[in-house]
Amino acid sequence: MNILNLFIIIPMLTVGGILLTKDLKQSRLVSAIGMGFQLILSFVLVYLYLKERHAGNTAAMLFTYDVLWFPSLNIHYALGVDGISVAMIALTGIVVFAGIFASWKMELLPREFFISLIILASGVFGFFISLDLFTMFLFYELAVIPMYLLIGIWGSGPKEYSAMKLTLMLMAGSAMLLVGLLGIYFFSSPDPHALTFNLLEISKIHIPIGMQRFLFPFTFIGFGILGALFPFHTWSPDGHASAPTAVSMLHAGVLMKLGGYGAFRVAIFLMPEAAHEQAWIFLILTAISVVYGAFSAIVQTDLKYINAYSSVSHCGLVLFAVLMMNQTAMNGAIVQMISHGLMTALFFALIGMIYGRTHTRLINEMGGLMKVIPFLGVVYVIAGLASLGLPGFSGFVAEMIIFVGSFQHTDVFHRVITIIAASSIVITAVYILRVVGTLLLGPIKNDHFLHLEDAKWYERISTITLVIAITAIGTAPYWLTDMINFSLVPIVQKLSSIQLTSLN
Amino acid sequence: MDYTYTLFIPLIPFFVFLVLGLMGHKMPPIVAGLIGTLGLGLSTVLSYFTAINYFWTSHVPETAYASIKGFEVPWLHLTEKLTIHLGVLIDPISVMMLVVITTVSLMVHIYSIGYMKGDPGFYRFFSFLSLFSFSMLGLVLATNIFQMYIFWELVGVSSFLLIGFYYEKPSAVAASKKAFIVTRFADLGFLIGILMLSFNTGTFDFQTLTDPHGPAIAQAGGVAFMGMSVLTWSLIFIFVGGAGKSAMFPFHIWLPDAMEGPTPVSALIHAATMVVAGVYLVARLFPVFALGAPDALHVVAWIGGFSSIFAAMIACTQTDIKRVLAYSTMSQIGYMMLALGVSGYGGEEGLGFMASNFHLFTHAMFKALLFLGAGAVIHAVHSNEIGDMGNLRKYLPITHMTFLIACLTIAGIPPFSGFFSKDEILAAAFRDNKMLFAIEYIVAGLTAFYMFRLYYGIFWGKKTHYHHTPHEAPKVMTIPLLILAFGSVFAGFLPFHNLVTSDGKGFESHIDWMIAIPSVLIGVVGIAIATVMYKSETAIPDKMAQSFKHLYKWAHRKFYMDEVYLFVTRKIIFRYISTPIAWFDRHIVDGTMNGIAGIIQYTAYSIKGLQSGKLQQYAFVFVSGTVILVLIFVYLV
Amino acid sequence: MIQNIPLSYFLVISTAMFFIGIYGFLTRRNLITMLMSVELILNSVNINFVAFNKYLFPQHLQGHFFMLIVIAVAASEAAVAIAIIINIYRNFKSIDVENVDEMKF
Amino acid sequence: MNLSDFLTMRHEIVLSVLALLILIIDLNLHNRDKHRIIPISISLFFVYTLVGFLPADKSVLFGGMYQTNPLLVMMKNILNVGVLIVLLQSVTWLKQDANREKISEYFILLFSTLIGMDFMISSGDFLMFFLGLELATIPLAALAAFTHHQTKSAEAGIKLLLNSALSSGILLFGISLIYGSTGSIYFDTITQLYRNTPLQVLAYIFFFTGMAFKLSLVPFHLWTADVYEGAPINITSYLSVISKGAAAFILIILMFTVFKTIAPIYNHILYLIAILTMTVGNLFALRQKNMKRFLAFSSIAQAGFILLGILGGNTMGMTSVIYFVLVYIFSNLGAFGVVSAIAAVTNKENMDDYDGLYATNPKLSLLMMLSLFSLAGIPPVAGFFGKFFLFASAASAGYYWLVFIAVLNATISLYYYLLVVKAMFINKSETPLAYFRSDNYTRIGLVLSGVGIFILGFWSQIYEIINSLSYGILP
Repeated sequence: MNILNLFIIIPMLTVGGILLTKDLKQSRLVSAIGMGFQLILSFVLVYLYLKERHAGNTAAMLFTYDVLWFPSLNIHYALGVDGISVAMIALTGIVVFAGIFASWKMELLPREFFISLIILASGVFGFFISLDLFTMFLFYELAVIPMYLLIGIWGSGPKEYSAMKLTLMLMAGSAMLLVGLLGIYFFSSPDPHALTFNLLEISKIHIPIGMQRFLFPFTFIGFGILGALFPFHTWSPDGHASAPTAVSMLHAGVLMKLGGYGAFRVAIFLMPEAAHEQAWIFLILTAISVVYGAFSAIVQTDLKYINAYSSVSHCGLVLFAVLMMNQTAMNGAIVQMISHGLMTALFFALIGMIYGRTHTRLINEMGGLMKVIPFLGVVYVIAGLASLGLPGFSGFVAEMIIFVGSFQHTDVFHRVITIIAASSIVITAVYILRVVGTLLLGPIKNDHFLHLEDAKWYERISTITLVIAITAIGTAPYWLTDMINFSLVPIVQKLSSIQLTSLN
Repeated sequence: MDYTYTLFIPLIPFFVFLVLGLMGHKMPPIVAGLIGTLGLGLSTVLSYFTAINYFWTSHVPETAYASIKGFEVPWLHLTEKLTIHLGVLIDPISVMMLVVITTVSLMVHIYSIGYMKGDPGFYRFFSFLSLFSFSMLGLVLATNIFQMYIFWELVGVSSFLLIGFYYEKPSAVAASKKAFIVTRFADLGFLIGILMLSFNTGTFDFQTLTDPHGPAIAQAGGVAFMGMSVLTWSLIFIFVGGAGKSAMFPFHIWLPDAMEGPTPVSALIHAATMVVAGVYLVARLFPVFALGAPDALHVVAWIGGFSSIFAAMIACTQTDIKRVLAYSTMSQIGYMMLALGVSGYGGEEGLGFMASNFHLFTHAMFKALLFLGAGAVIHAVHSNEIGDMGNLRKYLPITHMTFLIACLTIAGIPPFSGFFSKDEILAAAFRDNKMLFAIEYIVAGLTAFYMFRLYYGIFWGKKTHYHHTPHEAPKVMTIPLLILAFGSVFAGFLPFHNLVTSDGKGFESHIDWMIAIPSVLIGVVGIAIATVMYKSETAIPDKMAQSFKHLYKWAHRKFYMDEVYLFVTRKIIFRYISTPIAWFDRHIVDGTMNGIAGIIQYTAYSIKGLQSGKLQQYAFVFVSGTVILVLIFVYLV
Repeated sequence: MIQNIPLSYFLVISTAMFFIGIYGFLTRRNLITMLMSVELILNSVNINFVAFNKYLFPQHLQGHFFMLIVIAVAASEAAVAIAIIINIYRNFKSIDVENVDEMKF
Repeated sequence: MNLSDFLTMRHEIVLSVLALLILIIDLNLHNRDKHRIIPISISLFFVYTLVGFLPADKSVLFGGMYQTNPLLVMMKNILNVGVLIVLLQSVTWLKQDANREKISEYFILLFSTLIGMDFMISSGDFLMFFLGLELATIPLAALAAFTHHQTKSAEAGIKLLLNSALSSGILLFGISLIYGSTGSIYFDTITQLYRNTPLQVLAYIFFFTGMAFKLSLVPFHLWTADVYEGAPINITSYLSVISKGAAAFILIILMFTVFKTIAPIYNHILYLIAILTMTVGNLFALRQKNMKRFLAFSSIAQAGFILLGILGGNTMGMTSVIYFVLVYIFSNLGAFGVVSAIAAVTNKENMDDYDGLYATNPKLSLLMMLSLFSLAGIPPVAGFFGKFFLFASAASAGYYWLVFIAVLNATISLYYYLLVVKAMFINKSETPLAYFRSDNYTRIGLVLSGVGIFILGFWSQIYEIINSLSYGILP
């Protein structure tokens, strides 16, 4: 049995298990066990992957599994992973695991909640292990749709509006994406009877440049909407603000990464010439995302809005780096995806926990919480410092790789825009410190807060898992970047060979 | 000689930090304090061992001091050429810095056991101190510029944590935020500088960068932008980072506010070690500056010179004793920067370089002493304001003596160490740029004046009435004062010109009396004026303030720099950038999305009349549809 | 005799009937009259079929058969329609088409 | 003509026999035992459905008037399965007192229309086609007016009948012109003789509008909503699913065979009408509160998607259309099944009545949600696959912008489908519909559609079978 299939089967079994449960206690236990398995499995996968690589296996994708599904259309259920997807899977495993613990006290319709959450997770897992664009797209949509219920039922504030907006905007994104994918499919082979959705096979083909020019924006924006590309990001603040804790964690933590991953795996990898031609437009947009998101975050007063805008900024950096199209920057993009996934999940988890205690998310109404809930306070500071790119945490590693990589371009445009994007680190510091200063430090503003309880054991599990992951990447990034680098080589080779031929 | 063990100099504090951070809250405070102090004591011992070893024991006389990589591991592979390493670089300046940092840090640790006694955050304080020590040691030992940047940021955050140590005090929180953000802004410059430098030279490594025949300096030529080469620009950007950390104009505004932190912290971070990181950075890259981009070095010199006189003027008017010391620090660091800026490379030419480091060394001693002394005073009278003090020499004899020594040292009175180092700086400035020399000469006088204004204000004056009688600090606090006083007195006799030079080779240096005597004189004049004005309470200060009303007011308000910054941040960034962007996002971008939905809804409602329920209308539409199709076909065929 | 009448005459007639039928369907208010208009349309079709068959393709009888079937279908259609119209009359007390607009928008 | 020829016509013959049999049984039953017809008819129809799956060969009867081949048989089978589910779902409604005496009428009329559709699908000339079309339409009008004490029902009947009479008049006029210009009513002959002369183009338009009426394409759709709303709910689901599916089948067959020479011209029209249909259908569906009317407009929008497959013009196009209809039958019947189950018990069919349904009737709500997701084209349910293949076939012909517009429309449709989901799952209600158990027929019907929604997508075999039988315009 191929290990990758387990990533689909375990969530299914978990969902089945939850269906048999009766109440919150049982369903959360089943979910925790199921997702705990999934987490372990993710790390087993990392281990097996590294072992295989050490054994000298240099295939682009490992653990491939291929079943012909729709023979007439040559649609396969094709799985396979490389270093990049392995890393993303590990991220997903961690965030989902933490998310389950963050929703330990989900009183309202717990079974339905956990089922939706796990369906969402399985969509994400499926997306990352897919090699076939069709299955990839299927999983992509599968991941998006439970979102509506998760926000609509278990959310807060204007949840119905936010849920609808989020779902519709993401679906509009997948509309564009679908056009792009179909276009790629019909030009995936000169022989009309040998069309394929398989990523690796398409990557060997040269899609006609005229078609690329047409399809690239569709594909890129399609993925970009999920990756919060300016100006299509507005679903994100509302959606995140309304979503329940675990959903925000999963959504910002892993679902938004589908955008960056897809933009890079599909849009740029398969249509490199168009990517080279049009990169400047999207670079400008992403640079705007980066700076604009950060500036917007400065004046927000709702914790979730702050974090949502910060996600816009950070995810903008992912797309930004992807568009730089050199090995280092792309590596940085992936590290940034992982790093941001962990950080933002941690943030949302903490916000949920704080909100559960203070019943407000407005920073102006809070203050001095460090004194009463020191554990959460300290972890919040850690998350903040990670987010503003402090060495020792993953954010620094990611940002530095991105900036150094982006700066390796010889032309002025790329370098100037890199500097503009880099300036976001200052703005990030401003809003992070503003939050930390107002929320945690200073005198206690409200007497009700004097009797708050510090984190419970399940909350500690949730946060500590994430903190460990963040610091692990931050202090020892070498193994991660190496793993990613190895898999980037063929991709970058393709990109650079295109560059050379187009010059000739 | 194998220097791998130097790895432990930063690592020991790091482990102490982890231990205290994770388990400190379960320990009795004194245990936490002892663990911290002992850990740092170990580092200190190792540092001294290294210094003796490096400078004397294993050094072959008459040869240049080598730059040795004691240890290095790759940490992050970036591009084919660029890899970030973590390691330990042993060379004269880093060894000197080791000594400075561990000495001052150890003193501060010991002192804090007394000073922080009874504070609920005792263990936290020591863990932060350890974190800082780790970061700072990592910074000075960095083998490459990126490692330096990494620790640079860590230093920044530990400074942030320590300034905001009293986190329930809004002013402390604000100050820590300000310090972090201002230095962060400067760090952006540093980062851009690193990006440019590494892109053009293909290396982060200090040894390669500073090699006079290496790629960085060899490729220095060529004009890139505004008449300066890429190398110059990248160095200027890097210097921006240094200026931020070292509180050079215009990034200095965080330093006075940073005095909100506990006084030992001010002594350690904001006087002796972290704030000189900028100086250290320029010194570290000095060959590149001097040989590759003299223009950048001019910038360094002028910024340093301006900052020193600017800060000195403000220091004359401040009434908070820690703020006076803070401005004094800024002024002295200006000195060091200036010294670097006027220096050349190699041998006698490198006098400024040597002087700068010399002054860094002595300044660390006497400024830490001043701060710790001030801490003892504050500990005794529970106030920072000069107006609340007076006549304390009776109550605090040891503090008084050591403080006086420190004041004399900073005023440049022989034979105290400040005299020697300052004299070298003036000599270097005189050689290179008379204008800067003149400025520094005036600053020397101002320094003596404001230090003694402070001294008299605290220890003399008339006021004798206190709520409860001030008492001398406990031994654990006074012993560090005495040790540092010892250092302040005798550090001047160290043969720095043989130890820390721009190219590692020693050179002959002697006191140039033509410069030394006037500088001592102006110091004495400054002291004298202060004595007349402040020894006993007279009306002269007020009259002076009246007669130079505007100048006094401007200086007292720190030349309105805080207001300028407030204007920039509150008004421009918050009100004119962020708020409009947030508004734009909500109403224009999001409004467009909602607008599309709204238009669709509106259309849906406005076309509902089409479905009128009338059978014949349906038939009419049916027939018209057919006709239209026919027309289209007619057009097509 | 019949040879003296050209095909186009029949076609003109049938086309005219077709449009008269449509016009009647669109304008008459009475449901029965509308039904009659439909019969006009169907009859125009019948004329067409027969005329085409006779003039153009006399070797087969397809058009004629078609005409017969159409007549039969029209009859059954009318039967069902009148049944429903009676039903309408019962419910609405009127067979004016204007009144039959309970469901709209 | 021998026995085996009858076997090739088994769908039509068996069904006719069935209808007659029911009539006879009904005559022999006492009034209070009328309800026994229900199990008898349904089990007979079930057997018939199974019989339909027996392998069939290609053959031609009546000198070309009737033709059959595996593809056509499969289309009929698809319709049969749909009808079976409709029958199962209508049991609760039939058992109501008002309908007690008319049970056999219901089955007979329904079977007649199905016979008509089968003939229409199997037709080899326009005469048979016309006969089948009318046989499929006229009893439907009677069915729409089934509840004769309700004004709405009568109104639906007359609207359906008069509109269809008009449209078949126009269609017939078109056929007469085709006959006049080619001299034949046989598809095979016409295919060879079609030359795109202006008269033939005109004839084609007249013919197309008639079909567009059946398929309720904009602007020939206006009757749809009113009839759907007024007709009894199970008739509505029959109309929206079976009738429309049959129309789609025959349309694509004729487009790909008889009218294939005209394809380069009519593709422009189809392009336009596809956009119009999807958009207008969606815009009207957006603000509907009545579930039947809501589903009516949504099914108009769905018809627009079918045109995408026709536009594709190749094997994939036909496959995707047939596959989509199959999926659409299950999805729509899922939705209609829930609506009818609720309406039959509580007599409520407004969206507001569904508020808080999940709390009381979770299974119905889930099925409804899945059906709606399937209609919207959301994985993992079958609708996703159906839509995807349709889009793929349109894209294969290069209509990328059309695909884009179509997917955007699918997004808009998701909006209103989600409104229902929102009502059921999110909205709170003071007085939610009480919990009820549907009878076993309905439950089987619902389960069948639910299972279909899930299986059809993942079970690629179905798609492959359809694909192996389909053909495109190009030789």
